[in-house]
Amino acid sequence: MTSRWRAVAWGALGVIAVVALWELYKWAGPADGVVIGSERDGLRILPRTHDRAMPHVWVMIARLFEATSGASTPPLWLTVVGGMVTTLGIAAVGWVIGVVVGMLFALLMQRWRLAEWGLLPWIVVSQTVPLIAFAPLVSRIGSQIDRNVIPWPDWLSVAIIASYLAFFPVAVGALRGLSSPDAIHSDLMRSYGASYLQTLRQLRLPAAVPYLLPALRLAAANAVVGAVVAEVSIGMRGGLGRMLLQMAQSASADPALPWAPIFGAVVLGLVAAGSVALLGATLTKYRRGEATA
Amino acid sequence: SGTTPDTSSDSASGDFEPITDISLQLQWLPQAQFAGYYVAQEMGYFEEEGFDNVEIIPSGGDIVPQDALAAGDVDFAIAWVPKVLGTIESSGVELTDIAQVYQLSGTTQVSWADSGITSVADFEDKRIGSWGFGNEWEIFAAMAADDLDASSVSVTTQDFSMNALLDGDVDAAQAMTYNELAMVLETVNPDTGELYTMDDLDVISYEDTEGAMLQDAIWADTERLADDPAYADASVRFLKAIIKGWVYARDNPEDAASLVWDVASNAELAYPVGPTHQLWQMNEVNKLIWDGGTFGEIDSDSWDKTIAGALAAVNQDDQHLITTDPPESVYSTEYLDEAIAALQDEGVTVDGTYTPIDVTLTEGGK
Amino acid sequence: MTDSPLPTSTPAVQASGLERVFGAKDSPVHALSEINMTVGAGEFVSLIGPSGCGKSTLMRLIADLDAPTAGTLEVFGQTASAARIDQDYGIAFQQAGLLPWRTVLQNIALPLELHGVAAAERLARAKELAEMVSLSDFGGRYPDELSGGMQQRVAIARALATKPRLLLMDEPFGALDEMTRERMQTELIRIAAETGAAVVFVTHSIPEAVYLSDRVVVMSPRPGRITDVIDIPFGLDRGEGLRESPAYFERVTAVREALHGAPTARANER
Amino acid sequence: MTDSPLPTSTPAVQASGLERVFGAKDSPVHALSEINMTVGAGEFVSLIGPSGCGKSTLMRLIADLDAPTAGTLEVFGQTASAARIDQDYGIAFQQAGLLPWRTVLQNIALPLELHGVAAAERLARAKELAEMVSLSDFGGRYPDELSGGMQQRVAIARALATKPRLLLMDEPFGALDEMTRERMQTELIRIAAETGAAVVFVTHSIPEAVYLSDRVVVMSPRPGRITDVIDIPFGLDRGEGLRESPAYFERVTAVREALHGAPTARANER
Amino acid sequence: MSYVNTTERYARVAAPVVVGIALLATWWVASGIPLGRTQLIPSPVEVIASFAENFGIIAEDAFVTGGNALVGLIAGTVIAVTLAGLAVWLRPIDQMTAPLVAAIAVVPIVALTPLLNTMFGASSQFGRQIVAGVAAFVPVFINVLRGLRQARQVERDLFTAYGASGGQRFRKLTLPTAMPYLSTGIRIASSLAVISALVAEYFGGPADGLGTAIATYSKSGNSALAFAYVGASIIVGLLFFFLTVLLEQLVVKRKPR
Ligand SMILES: Nc1ncnc2c1ncn2[C@@H]1O[C@H](COP(=O)(O)OP(=O)(O)OP(=O)(O)O)[C@@H](O)[C@H]1O
Ligand SMILES: Nc1ncnc2c1ncn2[C@@H]1O[C@H](COP(=O)(O)OP(=O)(O)OP(=O)(O)O)[C@@H](O)[C@H]1O
Ligand SMILES: Cc1ncc(C[n+]2csc(CCO)c2C)c(N)n1
Ligand SMILES: [Mg+2]
Ligand SMILES: [Mg+2]
Repeated sequence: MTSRWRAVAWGALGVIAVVALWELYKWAGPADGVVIGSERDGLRILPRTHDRAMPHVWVMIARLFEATSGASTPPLWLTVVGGMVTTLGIAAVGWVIGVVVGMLFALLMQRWRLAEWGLLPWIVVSQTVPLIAFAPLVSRIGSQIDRNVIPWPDWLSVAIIASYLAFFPVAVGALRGLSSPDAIHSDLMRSYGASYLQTLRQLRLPAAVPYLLPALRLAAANAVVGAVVAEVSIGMRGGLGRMLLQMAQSASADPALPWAPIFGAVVLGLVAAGSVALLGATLTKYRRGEATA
Repeated sequence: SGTTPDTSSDSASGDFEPITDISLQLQWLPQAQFAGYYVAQEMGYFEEEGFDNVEIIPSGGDIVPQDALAAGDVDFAIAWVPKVLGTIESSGVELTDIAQVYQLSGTTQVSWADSGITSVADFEDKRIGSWGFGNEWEIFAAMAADDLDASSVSVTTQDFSMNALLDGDVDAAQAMTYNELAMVLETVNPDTGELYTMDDLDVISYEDTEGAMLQDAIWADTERLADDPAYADASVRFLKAIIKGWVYARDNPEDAASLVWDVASNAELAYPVGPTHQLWQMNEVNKLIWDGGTFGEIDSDSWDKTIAGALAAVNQDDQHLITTDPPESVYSTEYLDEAIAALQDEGVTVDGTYTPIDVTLTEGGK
Repeated sequence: MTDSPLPTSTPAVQASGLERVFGAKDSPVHALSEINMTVGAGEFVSLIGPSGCGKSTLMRLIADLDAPTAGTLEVFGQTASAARIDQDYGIAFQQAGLLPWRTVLQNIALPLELHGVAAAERLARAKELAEMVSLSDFGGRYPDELSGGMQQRVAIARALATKPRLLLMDEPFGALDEMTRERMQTELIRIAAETGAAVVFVTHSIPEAVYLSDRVVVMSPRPGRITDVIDIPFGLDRGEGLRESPAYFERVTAVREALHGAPTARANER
Repeated sequence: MTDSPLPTSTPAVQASGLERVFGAKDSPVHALSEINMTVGAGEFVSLIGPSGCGKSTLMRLIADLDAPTAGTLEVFGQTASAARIDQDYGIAFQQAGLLPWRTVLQNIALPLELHGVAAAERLARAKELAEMVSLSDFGGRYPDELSGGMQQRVAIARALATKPRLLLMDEPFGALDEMTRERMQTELIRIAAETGAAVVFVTHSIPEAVYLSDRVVVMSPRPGRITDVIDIPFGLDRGEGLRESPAYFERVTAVREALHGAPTARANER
Repeated sequence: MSYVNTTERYARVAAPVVVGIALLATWWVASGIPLGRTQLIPSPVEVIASFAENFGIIAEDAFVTGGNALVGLIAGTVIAVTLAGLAVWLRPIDQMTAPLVAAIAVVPIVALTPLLNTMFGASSQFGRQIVAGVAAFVPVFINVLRGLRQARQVERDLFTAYGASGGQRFRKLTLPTAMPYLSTGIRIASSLAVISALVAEYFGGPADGLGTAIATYSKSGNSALAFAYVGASIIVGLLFFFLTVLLEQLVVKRKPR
């Protein structure tokens, strides 16, 4: 218990150290940064320190409590939280889709090696396709469906794109997890004449839990990143991604503003990954193997 | 199941159900650049023309208006002419410019007063900022006219702030008179503690170069115009409504700017640039629209210049914007003429000039 | 688990001309060849032989975890596959192979659960078995809370859950230290006697084979064959004292010699 | 490795009143208590006792991998720490603990490398040792290409690399099957005799302890104490035949009884 | 000894090829689907033609993006290894970096590009290289940190028994043990670095590189060219992936245990 508090204290110190480093460098460093070579074409190895490049930390924090766009608009933090809630919701849907799809792929690949050989390389390739390239495709298909088949809200497109990043770690992690039981366990199940589903339910799924949890956590972080980037690239309103883009517009005159959604994104990612970690806490029974294995 | 328009459309033979719900795709965020459309919506001009629902869809550069229109996602789109020309040539769709809202180009290239960049010829070997995404063609067209090719400058993609200019990362930044130019003027000069002024800057306006191209126009689906009398009818009514909106914005710039700002800041999570900035923008935009001619009319000189520029421009990847003339269908005055005629019958004046007002910018445009 | 009243004279295992060849046609591995063997009902038979001689392979054939390439195999007069589906045998391996997320009782009850036995009945039977392997107090514990010997006892209880008439054990005590191992051997003899099950027991340990079995089957590798069968005439009289008796040492020596293939002493040979 | 010419009469290990208590003051675990023990130079001593009796702890104290909480310990007349730095001992554990990215020869040469022995000399010595453990043909192989028994032989060669006068071995054959184990035992006896090193050997196996040792130290747990020391009078005469001789069985029985704490036969006890 | 028979070896190659053909067929069919007045996606033929026609400039842009990714990958790896080394050496550093790494791991790093461009200059590639570096840092750091802790008790005891110095222990035990983890980390980082460098181009900086081109041409209706660039970015990503796999096989002989 005390060691946990100590870890928290050191962790807090780490955050404080970064803040201190920021302010210290801002104070000591040259306004135009440190450039190797000519001022014009050289390589700037240390950043500029003026207020537009590196606002004071307290300015960034104070900005959170000022009106978002002046006048009677809500305080910035509230706006950011609004965006976070929207994006978190979408990311959660994307996560669920990604987990389901990833699990289906993993089950397929675990059951038939031919499926593994055929699919796995393409699953790896899929992650080298730049998200932004096909994000507009998804939204265009979405609006087509919306017009001709069933209502298809913008956020669903974003969720689908987010799931594209989320499914990957699940597919790979679950495949490893489902194949993780020792031959002896599979032999046992066979000796009991257990069916595929029984083996899955009693052996493979529980055994996959220690592999699945980190994969699900990674999937959560990926879903958030995917949702944010997808919002940017398909122009969905209301979420953090769009907010990042729009607030960057004001960076010249209001440099603290664009940092707010960045902080929001960090917190959002931590919340998402943390929720999955919490989920893991309910499955401790299935993680007993980890210690002994 | 719509209400009958209270101005009967004479173009229609009446054998169609009038369209009551339409959507308009903008090419940027809600701001005074699009004041006419928001005024039309807020002042009830769309309803007067028989529309129950008009959805105005902003973009952030993320939605490409002409693509949305071609895909059938929206009924009308605002887009710059050269961008649409490019799309028409490379994808083969047909879109029609039914009203050339902006008569003049608002694009400028802004540099610091001491840097000696006062004409396009001075671009050589300089770092030139541009947003890319199709906004760069005026630059390359202007350069082509000065016999500079894209490899003679280094092009930097600007983000949505003017930091690249402020920090000297580019020698000349692309800026719209109505938006990014103001962003600079809303920033405090650390040397003086005051806002930057026009004296600090050299501004090259593309309108003064061979590169000038036509900008915000209203685009409609060509085939649909031809095949669907209801759509053609709606186009005319739509033009009538937005002309009324722009006329209002011309005559009441302050009201229009604050109306846009209200819409933008009430629209869910829109974080608009500030009210003073909107007023500046309204003022500048009016200058581009009302240059003395009739609203929305396509000036053939400007059009030809646009086409010539588009044919001449070559980008940093050696790609041309277009290589042949666009099809005939690329613009039509039919619907605008009809709308204007109808409006004139109603006593609306759709030509004239704008008397600029004085706008004093504040820090951050607040 | 089967209710069909077979005559007790039906042998538990009856193998004839059994053969198992692994791998491709061009480079076959003859794991087993010409195996003829009968294990009577209630009989305790050990398989002993050097590593790779096919002990596990033979065990897996009997359990229908693998199929022979030639020969016939009957388990209680049925095919091996039918016997497996009928749960005629229970099986245990060198590693206990307990599911770490199940408690001791849940692990013991696993085969019953898979065969749809009602929860209450399952629990009762699991408790009874835990009692039998002296683990009544540990029913709610998880495998990682048990020592290796205790885990192995759970595995044996699990193998007995369906009241099989045949126990297949592949080096079940291989991972245990010698002292625990001796205790487990004693316990196994008791359990086998109590349940009346036939046992096929794979081991590397000569003393273990001698101590436990009615018959020791000695195998040699490449291809795996049965080279000798040695009867152990101790019957049910196998207390701790047996381990220190001359008769026991004599049988140990006999098996050792059968295994090493030469009856000569090898003192001072290097 | 030390050049100081000590009289051969200096015992390899001399422990008196050795104690090791683990854990906090409020819940101490007495792993070892009152250990008095002497291992003469060149002597082969086995430690045997049930799991948790402190065999490994004692071994770790001698190796200076852990420090006693009371008592004194001398290794060749020096402190354990000085002996470790001097490389007076070689050590081997139950897991071979070979570095998977090093070949057999590189693994054997590791301790030499760490002590700055020149590459050529290292290689020569490693080859010689590989020869000694009959692995000359495998010098360039990686550990995962070897069987368990071969790996263990590499570990023993490595323990011998610095020509230590004391070998510490903690269940080095625990993970091997019985037949490989017997072969390794024979080999160890030969090597110990060849190098003249004293050996402290931890095992669970009674036959192993008897077969190998000059003396068997029997321990009991909680707190770990020495309960008995049994002399094994076979000297250097330990061929394979020994395993089948009555004298051998007699010693096995003696150790068994010392271990089980009671000299009575336990036939038919449950 | 492997029991791989020839049928299996063929199946291993054939299966992905068959799936690839199926994907190509799907693409072909999808390119025939109209989307309003346009097609949903350009057909494979158009894309390949466009790729061939513009190969020169595509390769140039691929070098820019690939170069940024490479710089980022190397820098991120070096920093990650150094920091992980410090973290295993000094526990407080481990605990201090934990929340920071957790934050970096979840933040959509590409969104930082505009801020980085302001800090380091919009006309240099540095912002993109930092983005690629940070993206690469995370998996390398996490894996190496784990790897540096994988030396087993026996091995550590052995080194103590040999009286090995701290430096010897690190060089001959801790580091080699961590190598397979390092290469796993780099393998994951490689494609991440490419994709991050590429996406960062969307957010400003010099107007070259694959990402800028994808954006430009997909927004000007020239989707065949845009997809040709997408193809190029997949190739660069795979190239990085396979290069790291190759590196792994050269440097690391053993698998993680
Ligand atoms: N699936 C398989 N494919 C190919 N060869 C196999 C397979 N399983 C076993 N073998 C080979 O068959 C022979 C017998 O193996 P088996 O496991 O039955 O030996 P064992 O007597 O149980 O050995 P151990 O005492 O080491 O457990 C060995 O040569 C082994 O390599
Ligand atoms: N680091 C430690 N901290 C606390 N207790 C320990 C530690 N190491 C050993 N012990 C305890 O000391 C006792 C002796 O352990 P040790 O490992 O020496 O036994 P052993 O005789 O080697 O057992 P085994 O035969 O299982 O190897 C055990 O009760 C063990 O739990
Ligand atoms: C991605 C992207 N970046 C910049 C623009 C530029 N732009 C087009 S219209 C307009 C008006 C001023 O706000 C501006 C800046 C764009 N369209 N898309
Ligand atoms: Mg076996
Ligand atoms: Mg021990």
